[in-house]
Amino acid sequence: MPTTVPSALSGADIVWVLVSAGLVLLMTPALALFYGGLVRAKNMLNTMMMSFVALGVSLVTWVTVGYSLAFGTGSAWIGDFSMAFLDGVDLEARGTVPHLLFMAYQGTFFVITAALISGAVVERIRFGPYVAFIALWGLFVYAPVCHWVWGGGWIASLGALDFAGGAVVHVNAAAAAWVLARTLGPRTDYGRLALLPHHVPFVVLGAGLLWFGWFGFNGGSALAADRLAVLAFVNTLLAPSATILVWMLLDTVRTGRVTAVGAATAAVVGLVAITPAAGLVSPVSALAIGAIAAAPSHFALVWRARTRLDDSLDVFAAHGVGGIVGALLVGVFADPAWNGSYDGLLHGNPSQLAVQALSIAAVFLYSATVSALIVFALRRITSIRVSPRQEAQGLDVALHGEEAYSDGEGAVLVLESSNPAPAVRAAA
Amino acid sequence: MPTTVPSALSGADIVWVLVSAGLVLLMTPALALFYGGLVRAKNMLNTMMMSFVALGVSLVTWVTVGYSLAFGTGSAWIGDFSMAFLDGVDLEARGTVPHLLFMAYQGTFFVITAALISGAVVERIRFGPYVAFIALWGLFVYAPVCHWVWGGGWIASLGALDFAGGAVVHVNAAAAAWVLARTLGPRTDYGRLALLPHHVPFVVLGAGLLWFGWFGFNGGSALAADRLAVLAFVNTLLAPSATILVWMLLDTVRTGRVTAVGAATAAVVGLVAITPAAGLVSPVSALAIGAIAAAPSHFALVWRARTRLDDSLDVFAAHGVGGIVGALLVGVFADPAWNGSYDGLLHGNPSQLAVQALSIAAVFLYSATVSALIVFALRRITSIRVSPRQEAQGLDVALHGEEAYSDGEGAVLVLESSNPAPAVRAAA
Amino acid sequence: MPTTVPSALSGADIVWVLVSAGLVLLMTPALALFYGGLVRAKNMLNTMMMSFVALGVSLVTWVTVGYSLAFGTGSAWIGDFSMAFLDGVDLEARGTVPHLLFMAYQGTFFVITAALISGAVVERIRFGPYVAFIALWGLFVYAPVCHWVWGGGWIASLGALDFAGGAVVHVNAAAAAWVLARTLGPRTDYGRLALLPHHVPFVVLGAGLLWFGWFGFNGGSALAADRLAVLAFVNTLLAPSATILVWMLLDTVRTGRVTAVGAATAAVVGLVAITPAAGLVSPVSALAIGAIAAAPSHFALVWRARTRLDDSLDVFAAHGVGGIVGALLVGVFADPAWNGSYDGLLHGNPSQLAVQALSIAAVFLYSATVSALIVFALRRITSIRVSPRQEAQGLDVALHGEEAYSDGEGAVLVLESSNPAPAVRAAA
Amino acid sequence: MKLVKAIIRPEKLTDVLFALFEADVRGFTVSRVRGHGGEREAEETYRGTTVRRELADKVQLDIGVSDPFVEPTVQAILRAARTGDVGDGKIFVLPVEKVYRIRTGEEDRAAVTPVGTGS
Amino acid sequence: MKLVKAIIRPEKLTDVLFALFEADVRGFTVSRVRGHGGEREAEETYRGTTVRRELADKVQLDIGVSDPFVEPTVQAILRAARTGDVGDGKIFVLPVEKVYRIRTGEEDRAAVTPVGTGS
Amino acid sequence: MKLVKAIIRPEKLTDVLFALFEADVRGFTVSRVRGHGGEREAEETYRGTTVRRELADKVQLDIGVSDPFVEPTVQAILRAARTGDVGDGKIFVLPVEKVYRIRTGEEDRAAVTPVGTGS
Ligand SMILES: Nc1ncnc2c1ncn2[C@@H]1O[C@H](COP(=O)(O)OP(=O)(O)O)[C@@H](O)[C@H]1O
Ligand SMILES: Nc1ncnc2c1ncn2[C@@H]1O[C@H](COP(=O)(O)OP(=O)(O)O)[C@@H](O)[C@H]1O
Ligand SMILES: Nc1ncnc2c1ncn2[C@@H]1O[C@H](COP(=O)(O)OP(=O)(O)O)[C@@H](O)[C@H]1O
Repeated sequence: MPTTVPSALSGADIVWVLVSAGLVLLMTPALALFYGGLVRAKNMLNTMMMSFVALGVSLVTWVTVGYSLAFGTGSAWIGDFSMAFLDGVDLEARGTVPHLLFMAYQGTFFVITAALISGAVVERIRFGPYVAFIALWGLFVYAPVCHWVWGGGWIASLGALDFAGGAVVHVNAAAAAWVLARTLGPRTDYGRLALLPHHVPFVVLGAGLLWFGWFGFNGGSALAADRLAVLAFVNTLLAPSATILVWMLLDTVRTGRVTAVGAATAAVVGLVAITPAAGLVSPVSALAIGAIAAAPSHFALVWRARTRLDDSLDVFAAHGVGGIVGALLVGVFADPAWNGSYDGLLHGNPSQLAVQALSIAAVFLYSATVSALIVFALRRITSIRVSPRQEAQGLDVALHGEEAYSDGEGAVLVLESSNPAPAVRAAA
Repeated sequence: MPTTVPSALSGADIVWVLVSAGLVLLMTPALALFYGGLVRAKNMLNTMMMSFVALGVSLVTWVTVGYSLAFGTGSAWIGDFSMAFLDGVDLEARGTVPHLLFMAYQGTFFVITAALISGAVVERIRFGPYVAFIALWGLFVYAPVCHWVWGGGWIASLGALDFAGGAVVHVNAAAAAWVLARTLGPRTDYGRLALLPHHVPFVVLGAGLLWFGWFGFNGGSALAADRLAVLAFVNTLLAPSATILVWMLLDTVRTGRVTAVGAATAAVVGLVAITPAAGLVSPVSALAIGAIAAAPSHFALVWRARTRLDDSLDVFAAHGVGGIVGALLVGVFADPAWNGSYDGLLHGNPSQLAVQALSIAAVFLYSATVSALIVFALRRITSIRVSPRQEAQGLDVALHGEEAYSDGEGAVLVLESSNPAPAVRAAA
Repeated sequence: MPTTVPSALSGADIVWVLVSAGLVLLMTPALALFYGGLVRAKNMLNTMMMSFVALGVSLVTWVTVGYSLAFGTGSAWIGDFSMAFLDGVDLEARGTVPHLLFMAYQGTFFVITAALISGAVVERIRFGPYVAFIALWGLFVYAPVCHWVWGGGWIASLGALDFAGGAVVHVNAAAAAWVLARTLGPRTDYGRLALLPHHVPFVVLGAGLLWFGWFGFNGGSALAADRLAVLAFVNTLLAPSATILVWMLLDTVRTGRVTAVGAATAAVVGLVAITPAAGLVSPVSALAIGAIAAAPSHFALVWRARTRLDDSLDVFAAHGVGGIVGALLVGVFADPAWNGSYDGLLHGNPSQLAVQALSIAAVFLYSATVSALIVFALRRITSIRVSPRQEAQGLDVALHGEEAYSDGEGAVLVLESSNPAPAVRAAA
Repeated sequence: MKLVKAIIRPEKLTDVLFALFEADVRGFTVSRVRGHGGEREAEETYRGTTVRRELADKVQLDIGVSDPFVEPTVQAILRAARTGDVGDGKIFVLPVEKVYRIRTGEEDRAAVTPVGTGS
Repeated sequence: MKLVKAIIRPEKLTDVLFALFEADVRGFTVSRVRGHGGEREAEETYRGTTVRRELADKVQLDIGVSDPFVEPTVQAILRAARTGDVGDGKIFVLPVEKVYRIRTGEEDRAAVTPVGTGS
Repeated sequence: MKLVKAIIRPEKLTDVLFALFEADVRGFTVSRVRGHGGEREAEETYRGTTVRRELADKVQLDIGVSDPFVEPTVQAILRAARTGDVGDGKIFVLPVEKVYRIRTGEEDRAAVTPVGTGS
């Protein structure tokens, strides 16, 4: 994300950031669909709700103190409370768009990052503790990490490059996901029964909508309707396309067949990998990054499924590995001919790669450690896992009292009026 | 909606209104999904079609005479026919965007408003009479009311505030919905059997797409890519988030559980409530409006289900109550520090609240009365309700000759060629 | 598409083309949904993948040589390799937007055009040969045809009008579809059993998303945020609305009922028909074109179903007939009062109609011929059709080893570790 | 022991459930089926394709009952599932040789007596 | 009275329907089931998980017939449902003690005779 | 010949499949059903509507076996499907008069012997 900001509002820049904020918001329902399609039908709504709830909880957290902690001046480690409750966040220019819009755009990142974590713990976590976790995680992990990288903190000072959130969003969420999956333990039948995606068309549609939204995620991170935005946008178009191709090849070599879940996963991996690099590398390098990123995530995913680590929807393999690969490769491919200033290994600056590695490691370690602390704190208060009976019944009915797909058969109306209703007779 | 309009075209403003018009158009299929998920599978397509058909019928009505009746100079009560068939609606500036674009943008509002009504009468209304109703309602109710509020009519003169359609869209549609539900009577098994949503994931996805589209609905109502658009956009992001939080709380208190249908409904209620206020209040007030709006709609919805009023998808509770709450609260929270001119109760102008109440009452009464007249007229010509047998069979098969989800089993091809086909043998 | 291009970048134009490129990209997953809903459940994923794969294969083909062949200077017949691997495609202005953005925007057209073809051959084509076909077709058919019409080739020199791709996209794809369907032959049970859409809500949602995306397809083809974009956008709003109305009427006359599949199909036909005309005719003419286009496609579709030509999802009737009607009508309705320069029959230039007819015929013949050559070449190498057993089993399981909707019952985990697993016992 | 297999209209399921509860029948298994019989068939149209639905949605109940319960069960269903229009469905009574309750291994009469209820 | 229960391939359902109509059998109930038998099993892969499908999609017909109709019904199905490949399915003939038509309360033979048809 | 009809919990299906394979039972048909019995019922809320689910998801197996196989089959299911909580399900054993293998027309015992396996 660029740091030099001229001082007057620009209509075109406003439109682009407005559109981008809308697009990033759409990513959260899209993720709900993508994740939901991958679980069993009896856990569909719970899985969707774990994304959707972030639209309530995380947004409110963000405007109350999150934004201020992330972007307040503060120290090299964290912002401050100067903008709590949007104090001073008004319609005046921050760069070429109103400060309020900048805050909102960043807020949509906060929402989707929290939602990403849920993929690791579907089908077994209690809803309340999950909500508490993402709220606390937002404040104690996302806000400081965001400050480090984009809020003028120590990682920014080191010169680490993270265009739209390879470290802040993906590695950060993946570390939390990994810790949460470890702590919760695998699903009861994990590794014994086949736990299959119940609705692959939703997975494909979800991937399509995520891609569409990602144009706002990466393209909008230019915060202006300029060449940088175009570069970021086009790279976001090209990288996943290369990832899909290579992934299909790997699928074919491994099983002899191209799969739809694989292609949808590949699109997401390619999008993750290009995120830190979108506005910093040439389009041809974007293709290269997309192509290179396929293999590590592919094998991480296959390997993970043979372990006891039930990171159920492979948040770590997709977002962690993909994010790390992308964040490292930006240190290789960053090209001043395209981004105007930053150079990577191939352009004579090998030290950038070290800085990238350091920033990834720092984010990963910090996120994993604090996530673990939050989980342990929550565990002292309450149980964070559903009972085996609830798990067998499905979380939709057990936790939400709803079914995703109901034909209404055998459902008897419970009348709460004084009416001498059938429901009463039934109890007889 | 602002009334002062400079006279030259602006590229940025054009883009924003183009994008917004596209987003509002998307709301109609999104509503089809949201409503469709809430009915039983056997009525899915009929429910979707009641929204989708507005894209045909209402748009054509709008360009032929609707737009002219709403925005033609006319009187304080209604426009005129001067722009019928788009006469004089050209590419010259109306404000900073071409007149044609303004017409189209307003047309997308006309479509979605008509579609909203259908939620009250799903699973039992005949399709032809429904289409006739929304066509007539568009001309005799929407067009004049729109003229009153946005076309320079008497409510505008009173100084009532309705940024993006609290009265024009939501209260207006809800009044018609209420009348239609009353007149049609409840579904045969209403209050006796459980009539459950058949596809909650569609409800959640529909809500997500509606939210996305609503950025165009509220943000675009600034008709320019300016501070006002940013304010309206951000308020549209924040209000529903507060509504979701409060709604989840109410759900938990009432049933001990957070529901997905509830969260999706809450998002819509929050969006409805912020609609009249979007560009007029501060972001913190938007949060407040969102939070406050949750309770009335929540309880209206719970209470309604115990009555004999089968407003099946709670158009009144969501859009009527939500719209009224929002339209009143704009009279409380309107803040000249943010909108530049209009002040509400909290900013020293208690009379605004009275004006708001008056405008709501007028729109509600007018819409309810004329809707009733239209229904009675239609009833004289034809029956507007399907037969009990068709209702039992499901409207998809009965009215449209289609099934939403078919596995093709037991479906025998009817060949219309001279071919001595199995179909013929089957009849033997 | 306009050819006069001023030479500096414009922020507003950049935003509009960015947004449009995103919208067109979304059309491919939308098409996957639309097509997927129309096939049987056992072929859902294969059908979706035939669209989705174009996002991998076609995009990569485009950036490697496709773009250069289409838009390189070359001759009247084809471009050249001067921009292969995006050589020289940079962030400098091409018109008022960066060259790179123009390339990407055109790339999204390339993707969706390839995907369109798949509708003719669903439920029976092998996946590998299909992918090979669209890759080769892109290079040998789309690239030259695009060059002829938009790249300064011979059809452009003739003065043929094709605003956003009536000939380049729709007629072109339909010719290939027709050839492919003929060569492959009908599905085994075609004409004997009922092969019904398994998920009509996806068809309706798909149509809604396609419409939304089409605003970028037609509106973005102005390549600027100007009056032309507004005209193209509004015409894209109005034409399908008229088509839906007329189609519903035809449905009612023919079967006594309005159908959801019909309405969704009508929307697509209207969009196809307005594509070549979007920025060239008045809004009232757009309504006329939409209305006129309904009948030919409607009857083509009904008639086709009685023949042995198993163009399964009626690519020819919708895109071929719709595209031809639209491309001819632009020769009738083109109006210099709206588009600034081009006139059709009704504005005193009957020769335009002849030019239009010639361009359609040329594109159709060329595409059909070369498509046939490609198919024959592929057939010499391999079989392009699945076995009858695979067809009965469904292509999802047979070709991709996946099920679209799985409840996991009876699926036994195959463990690849050394674990003495149940899977082993099962084999005993 | 007998197995009473009833095929009824889906919209009558709730009524039949209550009738069974009133007849003190509290164990049964339900499935969605489709039936062909004397009902007038619906025609459907999908684009150019017209089809005739030979099957109508029905619900099937399988009820294992001890002999004295057969008659009350059948009567309860006959009463609750009837609309009088063609398509109301059928009841079949099949002989059963043995019944087990999986949870306890109990057999026959004991196996179909719901927990905590004297039937 | 007998209940003929046939398990067949889904893609053969239409053929079987016609065969039944030709054999003057006009009442039956159909359900989707899945079967395990001698068929070669498909493998599926979802990300890192590989599974073997032990069940193949089948369709089950339940046909209540009076005794003279048993043989023609069975023959009709045997003829129409056969492909010759493993997985064609099975037919079971079960004894039935009683049949009722819900609409009229008619019993046994009368209960399975379709409306307006002399079978 | 007998038809063993077992109603079990969905999450126990895989275990039951393996138990059947071990008992050398390799032909059966499975369907999704819903059952009412002694289980505590879940309440659900959709907006203002509260409902009680009277039916719980179950899976039904239909297994045609020759007489000597009845007991092992029943025992295999009893063992593999038990959790001990209310809701484990039931097994019914029904008499069968005739069995046909559609592919070959073979009857009875031969009809239920899987291809290439001596059972
Ligand atoms: N002989 C039969 N065997 C099995 N099921 C039957 C038979 N006859 C009818 N049914 C079932 O009963 C349903 C109603 O039968 P139908 O003949 O339409 O009406 P009615 O029983 O009122 O005369 C059918 O849809 C089918 O499911
Ligand atoms: N013993 C059995 N009991 C119940 N159903 C059976 C039995 N054996 C086979 N089936 C059903 O018949 C289907 C076909 O059986 P299979 O053994 O695969 O082929 P075939 O009958 O051609 O030898 C199975 O999928 C299953 O549904
Ligand atoms: N009499 C019966 N006839 C048919 N199915 C039954 C009968 N009783 C129970 N079932 C089936 O068995 C399932 C479990 O029965 P239930 O009484 O809940 O538990 P348990 O068998 O452990 O006492 C039910 O859900 C239902 O599907």
